[in-house]
Amino acid sequence: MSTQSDNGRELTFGRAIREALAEEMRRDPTVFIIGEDVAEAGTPFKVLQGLVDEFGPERVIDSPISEAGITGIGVGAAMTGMRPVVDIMFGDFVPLTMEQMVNQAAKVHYMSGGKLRVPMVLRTTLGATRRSAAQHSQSLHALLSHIPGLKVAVPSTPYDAKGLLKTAIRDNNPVAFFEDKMMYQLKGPVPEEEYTIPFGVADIKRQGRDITIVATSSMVHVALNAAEILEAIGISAEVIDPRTTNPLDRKTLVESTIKTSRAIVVDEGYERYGVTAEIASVIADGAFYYLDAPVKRMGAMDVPVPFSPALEDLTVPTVDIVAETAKSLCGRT
Amino acid sequence: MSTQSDNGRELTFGRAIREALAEEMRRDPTVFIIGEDVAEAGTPFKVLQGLVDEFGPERVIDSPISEAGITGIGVGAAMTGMRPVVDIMFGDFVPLTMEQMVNQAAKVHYMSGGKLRVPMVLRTTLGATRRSAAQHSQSLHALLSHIPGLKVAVPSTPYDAKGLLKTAIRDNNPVAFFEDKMMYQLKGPVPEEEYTIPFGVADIKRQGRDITIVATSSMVHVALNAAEILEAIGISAEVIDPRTTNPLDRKTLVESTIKTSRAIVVDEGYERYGVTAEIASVIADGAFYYLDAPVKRMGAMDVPVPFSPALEDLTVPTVDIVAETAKSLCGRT
Amino acid sequence: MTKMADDRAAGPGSRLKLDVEPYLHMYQQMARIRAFEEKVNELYTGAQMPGLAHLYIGEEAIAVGVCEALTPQDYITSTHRGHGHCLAKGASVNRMFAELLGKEAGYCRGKGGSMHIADIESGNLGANAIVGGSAGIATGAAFSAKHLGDGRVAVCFFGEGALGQGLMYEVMNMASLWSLPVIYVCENNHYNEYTHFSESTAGDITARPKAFGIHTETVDGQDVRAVYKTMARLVERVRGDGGPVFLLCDTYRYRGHHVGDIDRTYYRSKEEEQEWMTNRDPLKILSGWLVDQGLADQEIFDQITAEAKAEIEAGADFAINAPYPGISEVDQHVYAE
Amino acid sequence: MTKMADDRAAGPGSRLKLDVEPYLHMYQQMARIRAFEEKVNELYTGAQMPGLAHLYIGEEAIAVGVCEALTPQDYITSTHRGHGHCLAKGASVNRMFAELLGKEAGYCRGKGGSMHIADIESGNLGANAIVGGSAGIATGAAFSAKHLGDGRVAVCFFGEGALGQGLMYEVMNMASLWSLPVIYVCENNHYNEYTHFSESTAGDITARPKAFGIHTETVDGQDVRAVYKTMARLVERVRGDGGPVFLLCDTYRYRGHHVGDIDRTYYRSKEEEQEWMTNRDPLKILSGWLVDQGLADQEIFDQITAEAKAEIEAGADFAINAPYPGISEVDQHVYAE
Ligand SMILES: Cc1ncc(C[n+]2csc(CCOP(=O)(O)OP(=O)(O)O)c2C)c(N)n1
Ligand SMILES: Cc1ncc(C[n+]2csc(CCOP(=O)(O)OP(=O)(O)O)c2C)c(N)n1
Ligand SMILES: [Mg+2]
Ligand SMILES: [Mg+2]
Repeated sequence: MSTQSDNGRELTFGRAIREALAEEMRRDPTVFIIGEDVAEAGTPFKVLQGLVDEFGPERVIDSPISEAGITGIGVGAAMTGMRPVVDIMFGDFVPLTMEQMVNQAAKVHYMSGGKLRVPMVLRTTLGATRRSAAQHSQSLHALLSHIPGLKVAVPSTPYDAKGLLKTAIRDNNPVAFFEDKMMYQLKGPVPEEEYTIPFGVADIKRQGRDITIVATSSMVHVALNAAEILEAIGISAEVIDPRTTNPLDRKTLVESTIKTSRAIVVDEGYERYGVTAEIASVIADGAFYYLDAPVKRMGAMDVPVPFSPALEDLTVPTVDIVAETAKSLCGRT
Repeated sequence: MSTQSDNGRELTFGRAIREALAEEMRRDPTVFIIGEDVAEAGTPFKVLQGLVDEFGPERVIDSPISEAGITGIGVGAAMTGMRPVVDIMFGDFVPLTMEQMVNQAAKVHYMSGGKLRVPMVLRTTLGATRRSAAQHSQSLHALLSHIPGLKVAVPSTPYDAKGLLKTAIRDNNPVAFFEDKMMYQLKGPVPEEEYTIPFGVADIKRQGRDITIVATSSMVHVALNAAEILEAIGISAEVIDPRTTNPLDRKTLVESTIKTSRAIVVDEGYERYGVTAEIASVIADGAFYYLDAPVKRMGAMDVPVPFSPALEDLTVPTVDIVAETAKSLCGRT
Repeated sequence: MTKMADDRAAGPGSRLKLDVEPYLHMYQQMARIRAFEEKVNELYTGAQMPGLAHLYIGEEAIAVGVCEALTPQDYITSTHRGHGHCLAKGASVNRMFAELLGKEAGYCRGKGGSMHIADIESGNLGANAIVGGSAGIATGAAFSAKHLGDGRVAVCFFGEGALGQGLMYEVMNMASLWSLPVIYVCENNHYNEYTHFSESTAGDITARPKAFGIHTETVDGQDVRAVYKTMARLVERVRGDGGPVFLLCDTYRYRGHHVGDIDRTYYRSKEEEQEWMTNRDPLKILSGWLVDQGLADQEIFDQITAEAKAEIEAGADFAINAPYPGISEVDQHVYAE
Repeated sequence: MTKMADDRAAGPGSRLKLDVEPYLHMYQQMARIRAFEEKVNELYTGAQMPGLAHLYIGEEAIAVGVCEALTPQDYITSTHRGHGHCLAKGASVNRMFAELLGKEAGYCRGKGGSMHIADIESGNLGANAIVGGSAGIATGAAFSAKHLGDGRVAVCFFGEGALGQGLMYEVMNMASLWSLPVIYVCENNHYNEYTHFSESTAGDITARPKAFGIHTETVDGQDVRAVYKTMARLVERVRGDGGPVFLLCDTYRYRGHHVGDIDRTYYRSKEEEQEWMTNRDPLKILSGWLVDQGLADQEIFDQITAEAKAEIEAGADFAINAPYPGISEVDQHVYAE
C-alpha cells in the first residue's frame, strides 16, 4: 500500500473518520457537523460518538429529519464562510438531497463566474449485505459522480478514509463522501502524525503483472481476497483503488492495464449506467491497443436490494466470482 | 428508417406527443396528466394545448409547484388503478423527484414480491443551446437510467415519440420519458393509423458499413448530419438510435459494431458517468474481437451549462466534431 | 363492524344494550400486536431474525383504533414501525413472520422484510423505510379513490419525525386543494430515533395541517376507544367528501427505536418509560375500563392474551420452518409484465 | 441610511424637519429598476438579448423597501425574477446588462445570465432559477451569520409559487428552532406562471410560517414606505436575535410571466392588469404621497426618471459593446482552487 505508513497504530474505519473530523474541527472553527442524531447518539453507527462533548451542540448539530433542508442550509453556510459537514445517515437518502447537490452546490461556483464557493462535505454511506432491504442498502455514488462541480470520494481503508476526509473538508468544492457501513469496524494502520491524501490519485493496493482489478470502497477487499486466490494458481493480479471517482485518476488505471493487458472493474453500485461503466470505458479506450481481452465490469446486480438472506448476497460481487472472472480473462479454467 | 411508415402525414414532435396522450386518454379513462401549467397553458412549450378542453380539468390537472409531491401522488395513484402522466417541466427538476422515483416508484413492485405495480410515466425534457443557463438546460436521463425498476425513453423523431409514449403509458412500470425541448418544432412522418413502438428495440436510422454512430434523442440528428458529411468523403456511417436507454438493445448496437468494426457514442448528457459510458462499455465488451479502433464517447462537456451564447454551444457535441472523430477513427485525415 | 352504543353505556340499566364484543375484539387486536412484537424481539435477541426491527409496543391503540374504523377496501400506508398497522389492517401472523425472516411465504416473498410489508388484499399499500416516504403514496391512493368514485379512504400513518420532510406539506396542500379522501395519522411517540421531538419540531404540530386548510384533531393515542370513536367520525366525514383530515395521536414507544437500542438512558429517563408503561398502557386502559363498567372480568383478558400468544408462537414456528425463496427469484419482479 | 421622521411629517409645521431625501432615493431606485426592465423588454423584442427574462415591473416597491432597510453586508437571495432585487441591493446597471447579454464584464462573466446574477460585494448570494431553490441558501447564510456573530441578516426573496416547495417548510422549521436571523420575503404577485395562486395554495398563506413559530406580518407591496418601515422594524428584531420572520407582500406583475408571455387573457383579465397599473402603481403611490405632502413636485420625479433612463441606456450600450468571454472560459470555474 504505497501511500500507507507503517507505524504500529491501528484504528477502525469508523475511528479514523471520527479522528479526521475531530482534527479538522480543532484546526478550523468554521467546520461543523449537521445531521440526524449526530450529537449525543453519535449517529446510529456511533461513528461520531464523543464529538459533541468536545465541540458542543453548536458545532455538532442534531437536525430534524430534513435531508434536503440540511443540505440546502449546508450550501448556504458554505457560501458564507463556514465548512459544513452534512451527515446523511444512509446513502439511500441522497436522492432527497439531489436538487440541492445537483442544481445548487455543484453549480454555484460556475454560475457566479467563479466568485462564490461551496466548501461543503456531504458524508453518507453505501453498501449492502446488512439485511436492511431496498431502501437502506444502495450504493448511489454514481449519481453524484455524474455531476460536474461535485467531487466524490469512496475510501476503502481506515488510512484512506482519514486522509481523504481531511482533504474533503479542506477542499473548496462540494464533496460527497461515501463510507461503506459494513467497513466501520474494519481495522487498519493509521499513523499518529497528521496527513492528507490528494483527490484524483489512485492507490495501487497490490502490485501485479497479469491482470488489473480496479475496485472501489468495499470492493477493494473483495478484489484483494480474489488476488490471493489468483496468486495461489499463479496469476498475479494488480489491485487499484481510484479512491475518488471524481476526479478519476485515469492515467494510473490505464497504465496498469497497459502493463497487464487485462482489466476487471468492481464496484458495489448498480452495474447499469454505474461507476463500472465509466471506468471500463476509460480503460477500454486508453488501453485499447494493449488489451488481450475485453474489460469486464462487475457491479451490483440490477435489482432493488432484496431483504431475504437467501437472496441479498447474490446481488453483490463476491471474491469467488471476481477470481473466476479473472481466471477466464487470463485464459485459465 | 425501418420501422417508419411512409404515408404523407407529417407532424411536429410536440404534436406527436400530444396525439399520443390524447389517443391513450381516449382509450383508457384511468390515464390522467398532472403538472404545472399543463391545463389552460398547455405547458410553457404549448405541447399539451387543447387537451384540457377535450378531457377536462379532472384529467389534465394544474398542480402547485411541487415536483416531489406530484410524483409521489403519481406513484400512489398508479398503485391503485390509475395511469398517471406526471409532467416535470424541465429535466433539471428531476432531482426534486428522485426520492419518489428511486426509492418508491422503482422499488414498489420488487419490494412487494411482485404484487404492487406502478404504471406511471414521468414526462420531462432535456437539451441545451436554448440560452436557459445551468438550471434549465441539463440532460439528466443517465440518473434515472441507473436505477433498476425504472425504464427510460429518449425519442428522437415525432414518429418514435408518439409510438414510444403510447407504449410508456401502457407499460406497467414507471417510465421516465425525456423530450428534447429543442425538437418540439421538428417535423416528421407520423401515420394516421395507430401504432406503438416496443421498448428495448433500437432503430437503425441510417444503414452504413464503415462506422457505427450510436446516438440518442437530439444527437440522432447530429449523427445523421455527420453521416451526410462522411458520405461525401466516402465513409459509410450507420446511425443507430437505441430509443430507450433502459431497457437497452445491446444486441443491435453490438452487431452493428461487429459489422463496421468502429463505433462512436453520442449523447447530450454529461459525458462522465453518463449514458455514453454504459453504451461504449457494452460495445467495447461485446464487439471486442472485431474492433479496429477504440469506441469513442461524445457527451456534453463536463461543465454546468453556461448561459453565454459565446460558450453554451461549445458544451454540446456538434455535427463537425462527430464527423471529424469518425474520420480519424476510420484512419482518414 | 357492529356500531357501538358507547354513549348509552353511560346510563345505568342500559348495560345489557351495550355491545361489548367490539371492545374485546380491539383488546384482542392490541394483544396480538404486542405478542407479535415481543416475539420479534425474542427472535432478534435469539439471532433468529435477520436485520433489525422497530417495535410498536406501547402504540397499539392507534393502529387498532384507526383500522377498526376502516373497511378492508380502505387503504393504509405504513412506516418502518409498521407491524402493528399491518396486523390491525388484517394481515396474517404467519405471513408476517415469514416476511420478517425472509421466507417465500412472506407477504413480499421475503424480498421486503420488516420495513416493507405490503398486503393489497387487506388494503395495505406497504410499509416504508423512508421517513415520510409514503405520504405521496397515501395521497395518490386517495386521488384514485376520488377519481374512480369507489368510496374508499386512504390513511397515511407516520411518526412525528416525518413532519421534518417537505413532502408532507406538498401533498397536504394538494389534498386540501382537491379535497382528497385522505387521513393523515401522526403517531407522536415523542422521539425521532434518539432525539426528542421538541428539538426537531418548531411551533405547534396541529397548526401545520391547519395552515393548509386541513381539518385537524388530537386524540389520546393510548385510549383505543377514543381513537376509534374519533376515527369513526373522521372517516365518515372524509368519505362524505369532507376533504382530508389530520389526526394527531399522543403516544409512546416502550422499547428502543429498534430492537438493538437497549441503553436509552442518554436520551430518555427510565422514569419516563415507567410512567407510560404503568399509567398509560393501552391494554390496561381498555381492560380497566371494561372491568370498571362491569362489562368484563380479568379472566377474559388473560384468555385473550393466552390465545394471542399461542397464535403468535404458531406463526413464528410456521415462519421458522418455511423455505427461503429460490435463488432464481433474485432478479424476478424487478419489472412488472 | 438616514432615519426618516415619517411620523413627525403628520404634524403641521413639522414639515421642515422631515428628511425627504430617503424617499426620493427610493423613488429613484424604483425608477431605475423599471427603466432597466423596460430596456430588457426592448432588447428582447429587438432580438438583442439571448434567452428569456422575467420582468419585475410592478413589484419594485418590495425590492427597494426591503433592501433600503438592509446594510451592504446583509445577505439576500433572489429568484428568476431577480433584476429588481439585484439593483436594489446595489448592483451596477452596466454589469447587470453585461450579464444579461452573456458578456465577460457581467457579474458572472456571462456564465449565469438573467436568472443567476450574484454579487457577493453587495451581499447578493445569487438569483436562482429553481423555484424555492434559494431558501436553503438564505437560511444557511443566516446560520453563518449567527455562528460567526457578524450581526448580518439574510433575506430570502421568493414568489408565492415557492410555497409549493417542501424545502421551504424544512428550512423554516430549522430557522425557527435555531432562531436564525433570516427574513422570508414572499412576493405574492397572485400568479405562478399562468396559474392563479388560489388554485395552487390551500388555506391562508400567513398561517404557514406561523405554524412553525415564525413571526409573520403582511404588508402592501405597492407602498414602498410601508414596506420600508415594516422591514426596518423586522430587521431590528431579527438582528436583535428575535428569530426568523416572514413578510408577506401583496403585489402584481404588470407584464407576462416572462418577456415572451404576451397574450395573457386566457389566465387573467386586461381589467385586472389595468386596475393595478392605474391605482396601485408603486411609483405613482410614492410620488403622489410626496406631492400631497407638499414635499416634492412632479418635476423632480420627471428628472429622476430621465436620469434613470439615461443611466440605463448607457448601461445597455456598455453591455452591447462589451466583449464575450473567451471560449477558453467554458471549462473554467467548474471547480474552485
Ligand atoms: C428520509 C429518512 N431519513 C432518515 C431515516 C432514518 N430514520 C429511520 S426512523 C427515524 C426516526 C423516525 O422518527 P418518527 O418519524 O417519529 O417515527 P418513530 O420511529 O418514532 O416511530 C429516522 C431518522 C429514514 N429512514 N428516512
Ligand atoms: C422547482 C421549479 N419548478 C418549476 C419551475 C418553472 N417555473 C419558473 S417560474 C415559475 C412560477 C413561479 O411562480 P412564483 O414563485 O409565484 O414567482 P413569480 O414568477 O410569480 O415571480 C415556475 C413554475 C422552476 N423554475 N423551478
Ligand atoms: Mg417518533
Ligand atoms: Mg407569483
